[in-house]
Amino acid sequence: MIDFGYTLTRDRQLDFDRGDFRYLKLVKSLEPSMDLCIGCGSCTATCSAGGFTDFNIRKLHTVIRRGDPESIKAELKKCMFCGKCQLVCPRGVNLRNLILAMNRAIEILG
Amino acid sequence: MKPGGKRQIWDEYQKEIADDNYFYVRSCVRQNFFPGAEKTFFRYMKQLGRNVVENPSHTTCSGIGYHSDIVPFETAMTMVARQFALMTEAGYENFVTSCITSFGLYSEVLETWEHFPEVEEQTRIHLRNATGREFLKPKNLAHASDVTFKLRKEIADAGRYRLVNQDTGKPIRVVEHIGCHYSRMFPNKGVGGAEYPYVLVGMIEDWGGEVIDYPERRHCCGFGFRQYLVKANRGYSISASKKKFDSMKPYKPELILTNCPGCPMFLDRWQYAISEMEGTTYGENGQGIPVMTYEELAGLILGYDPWDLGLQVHQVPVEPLLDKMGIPYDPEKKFLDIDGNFIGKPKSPSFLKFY
Amino acid sequence: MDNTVIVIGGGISGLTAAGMLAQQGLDVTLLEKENETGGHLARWDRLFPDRKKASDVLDFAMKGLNNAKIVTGVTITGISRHQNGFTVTSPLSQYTASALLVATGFELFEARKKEEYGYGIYNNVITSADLEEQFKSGRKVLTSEGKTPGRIGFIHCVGSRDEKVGNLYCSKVCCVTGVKQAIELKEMFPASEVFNFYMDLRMFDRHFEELYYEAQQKWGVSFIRGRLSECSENPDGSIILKTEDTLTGKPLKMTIDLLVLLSGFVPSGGTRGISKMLGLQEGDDGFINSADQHSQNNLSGIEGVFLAGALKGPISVSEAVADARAAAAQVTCYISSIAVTHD
Amino acid sequence: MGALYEKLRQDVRFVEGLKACLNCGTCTAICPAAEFYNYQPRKLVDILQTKDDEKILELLKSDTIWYCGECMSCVTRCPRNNAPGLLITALRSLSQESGYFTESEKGRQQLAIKRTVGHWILKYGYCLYPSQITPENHPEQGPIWEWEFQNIEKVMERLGANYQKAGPGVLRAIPQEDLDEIKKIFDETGGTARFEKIEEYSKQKAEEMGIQLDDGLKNDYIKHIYTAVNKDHTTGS
Repeated sequence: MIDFGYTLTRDRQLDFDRGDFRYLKLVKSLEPSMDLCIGCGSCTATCSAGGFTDFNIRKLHTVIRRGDPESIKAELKKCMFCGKCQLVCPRGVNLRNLILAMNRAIEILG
Repeated sequence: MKPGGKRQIWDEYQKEIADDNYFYVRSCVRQNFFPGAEKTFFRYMKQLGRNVVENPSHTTCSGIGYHSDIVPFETAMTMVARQFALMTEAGYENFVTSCITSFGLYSEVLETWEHFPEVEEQTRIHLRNATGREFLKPKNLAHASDVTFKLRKEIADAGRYRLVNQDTGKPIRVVEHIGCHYSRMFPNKGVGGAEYPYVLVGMIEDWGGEVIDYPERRHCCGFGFRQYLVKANRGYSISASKKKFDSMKPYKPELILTNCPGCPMFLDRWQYAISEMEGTTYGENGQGIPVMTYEELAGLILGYDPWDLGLQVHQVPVEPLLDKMGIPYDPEKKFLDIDGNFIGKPKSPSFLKFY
Repeated sequence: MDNTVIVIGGGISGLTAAGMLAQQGLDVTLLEKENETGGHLARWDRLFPDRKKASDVLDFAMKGLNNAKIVTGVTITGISRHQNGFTVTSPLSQYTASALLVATGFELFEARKKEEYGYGIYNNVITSADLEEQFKSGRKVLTSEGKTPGRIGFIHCVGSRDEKVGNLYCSKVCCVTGVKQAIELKEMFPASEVFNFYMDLRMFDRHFEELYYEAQQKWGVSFIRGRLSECSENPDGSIILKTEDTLTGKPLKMTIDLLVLLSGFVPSGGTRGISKMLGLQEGDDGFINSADQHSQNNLSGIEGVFLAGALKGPISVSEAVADARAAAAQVTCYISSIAVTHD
Repeated sequence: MGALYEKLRQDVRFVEGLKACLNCGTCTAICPAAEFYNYQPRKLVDILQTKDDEKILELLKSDTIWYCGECMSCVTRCPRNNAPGLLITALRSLSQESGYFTESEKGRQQLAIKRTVGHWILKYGYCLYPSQITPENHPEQGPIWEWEFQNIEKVMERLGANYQKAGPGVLRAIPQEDLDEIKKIFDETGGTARFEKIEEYSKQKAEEMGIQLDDGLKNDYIKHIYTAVNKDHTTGS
């Protein structure tokens, strides 16, 4: 094989057809209210961890829904479990439990 | 797929293309990599009784410099204005470009002047100060593929070969690739618009082939100007082409036809690079998919010798396609110079079969 | 001048207004260009948000017609104004009245104009109206290959909020239509995955937001915030979508078995034609401007000419009914005012 | 609204390219750069419409504005007639005029392009020139180009080119008086000034980075900017 000085890269596109939805299934069974998200971003806006880092709680549960759980694994650790997100969610999503469920899914599925 | 739906769209993008007396400007990329293509354009235009002139004083439009952002817009506009001045001085008004980047730039400049007349005025002053030249805007601006599209039936009538497999009688399966700057910015300036351009489809259909649509048809070949010009960025370029190859492979295309300078070069060379990087090939029997410019294909249809067209400087060999179409060629003459002396043979790649 | 009124257009607005006017004792003639009245509603299956049958709403309007005269198959070729009011001419006849109520409505945006969505090219791309017709027929909704669709996508804002097709405005009812139809398909195919691709969801009326909530909670309909950029066709006839999932900021590609385009509103040919004949005020969006959108929304600005329904812009059925009644009230006031003047 | 935004507004391409973005994502959806780099044209347009100078300054110094390939696919699709690809051209111009381009890895590459394509335009009258496309810098051109490169005169002659000769034809030698006209155009229209700025700021940067740079192509700085990928440009969001 020849080294040309650059490489072919897996593209960044979310390929829904090749998504990994095992995490979504498990997380949903643990916290069904995740379906109610309307993507408003209230959770991210009030997030204590988000105030200091680029932690974005709204994005995290969205990528799980898109079958792209890989990117959240490191991110999840940033959550401080203050629970403010849950107070502000206009749809009553149990965000605190949702994060626990995502952690649990990573524990089980790796 | 309902072809009638596309036809309805094509009907809505009728572009006016001049019939004769063209002032021709060349393409930097094509002169380097497909010198035979431009030569062939002149050859069949002459055969079809059309007048095409070239002024040796014309230069690059600076489009690649402009789109890699080292050349300011004002400079590019004045370079364009100078080419128009050469056309005006030659007494012509139908301007034809060989290059798609140029075609896009000419279109963008004319459109800008339309929206901002003061910018046109400034360009005229710039050109006057720098060169003393004056110019009229072309009456008709076309890309050389537009002109070939217009003459496609005449080419078919004069043709000796067709895009048909001689053994099976079936049409050759062709995917077309349109240069991004052909109609993306100004859909009305392209034959068939931006979504389903008809310019190459019309040639393929009238020359006997079957057009294959595939999901990534519209995707850029990945040139991206600075994305290829600088080695560190070439992963962008090759990854984009790979996306196209992966998408077209299930449709088993036998030819990729292009109308842009960079695209045929990249679609040809990246097949080589991908094969050398990961062993993947995209054509039949572990070979590559031949890539051609519309001039080269027109030349084949008209019965010109493949080695006069310059098909020997393709990295993906075209011989399997020539065999299918029943076009004779002499393998012994592939690497001869103009006096018939053997130049030497290029090295064979590790995966792509070379003849 | 007498108590005659001509209603132009026999959709839900025209029918409702004609019934109201007749009930108030006016002499009403309704002219409809098609051979049947009922307009778009006659081709629709069920209405948001409560999934009431469209035919029930239409039947109600038909029952309320009282003695209004309905003339169908009338192509209007001219309208003239004179001291007794207006004369409306068709190739076969002439109709005269003291007042005109224009209720010529809308058409659905021609989806094939969004070339990159492939309507009319890819077999499995249909419009919300096509889907509704299938619902109405009672047949199972299948792909063009006769298969049960496993994954279905709804595309919002087709022909709306889009300068590329010349329509800057929002068609307003497509949002909730997409949610309603998504639920109906989930009911039909519980195992299917249904996605709505949207930019904003405008749940503007009562029980709309609740329907959205129900779609998510009860039916598991997914919502992805991103406008469709292009689609293409796979060898098996399925459709590949390209959009951005704007909430994660990444391009997204998805294969869909059936794609439903939520086509927006455009002024109907009838609206454009009558508008020219009468010299109505057209807005920059092509819809008809009333004398004042807030307080005189049924007045055209031309004495004796009134407006009702979707010719003034996208509205729901319930709004059309309310607007038609308001217009009828305005016409009644006008007729009695000219009667007083003449006495 | 600040001074940088005002400067951008002076560029007609910026005026053409920025109407009002509704963040629908049709641009990012089909952007070849968005599929490869951590780049979203939608986000870029949204930042620009804030008119916030601080954010614009950050963009001018960033890698972000150098990811686009100017294919203009976004222009075809935008429902609000914005042109993210044109906004990129305006941002890149300003970044070079103001020297911010040397603050990013991708921006610094401009010197390599200026000293190749820019140089060739003025020297040969072509954006590319066969004798300059070395197999060493362009290994992907394959054995076929290596063969052509080594036998360029014979191959060009065989294919009917008029390589380096007077008169019309493929790769003809462009007369000196025409090259002089190009140079005058560059002088008159700011092309030369742009080149000088790219040189000047790059030299400052090379010194700051402690990497050797001379006037040619064979020096450590050019080699560095031509090949270096010291940062992850593809992951993240």
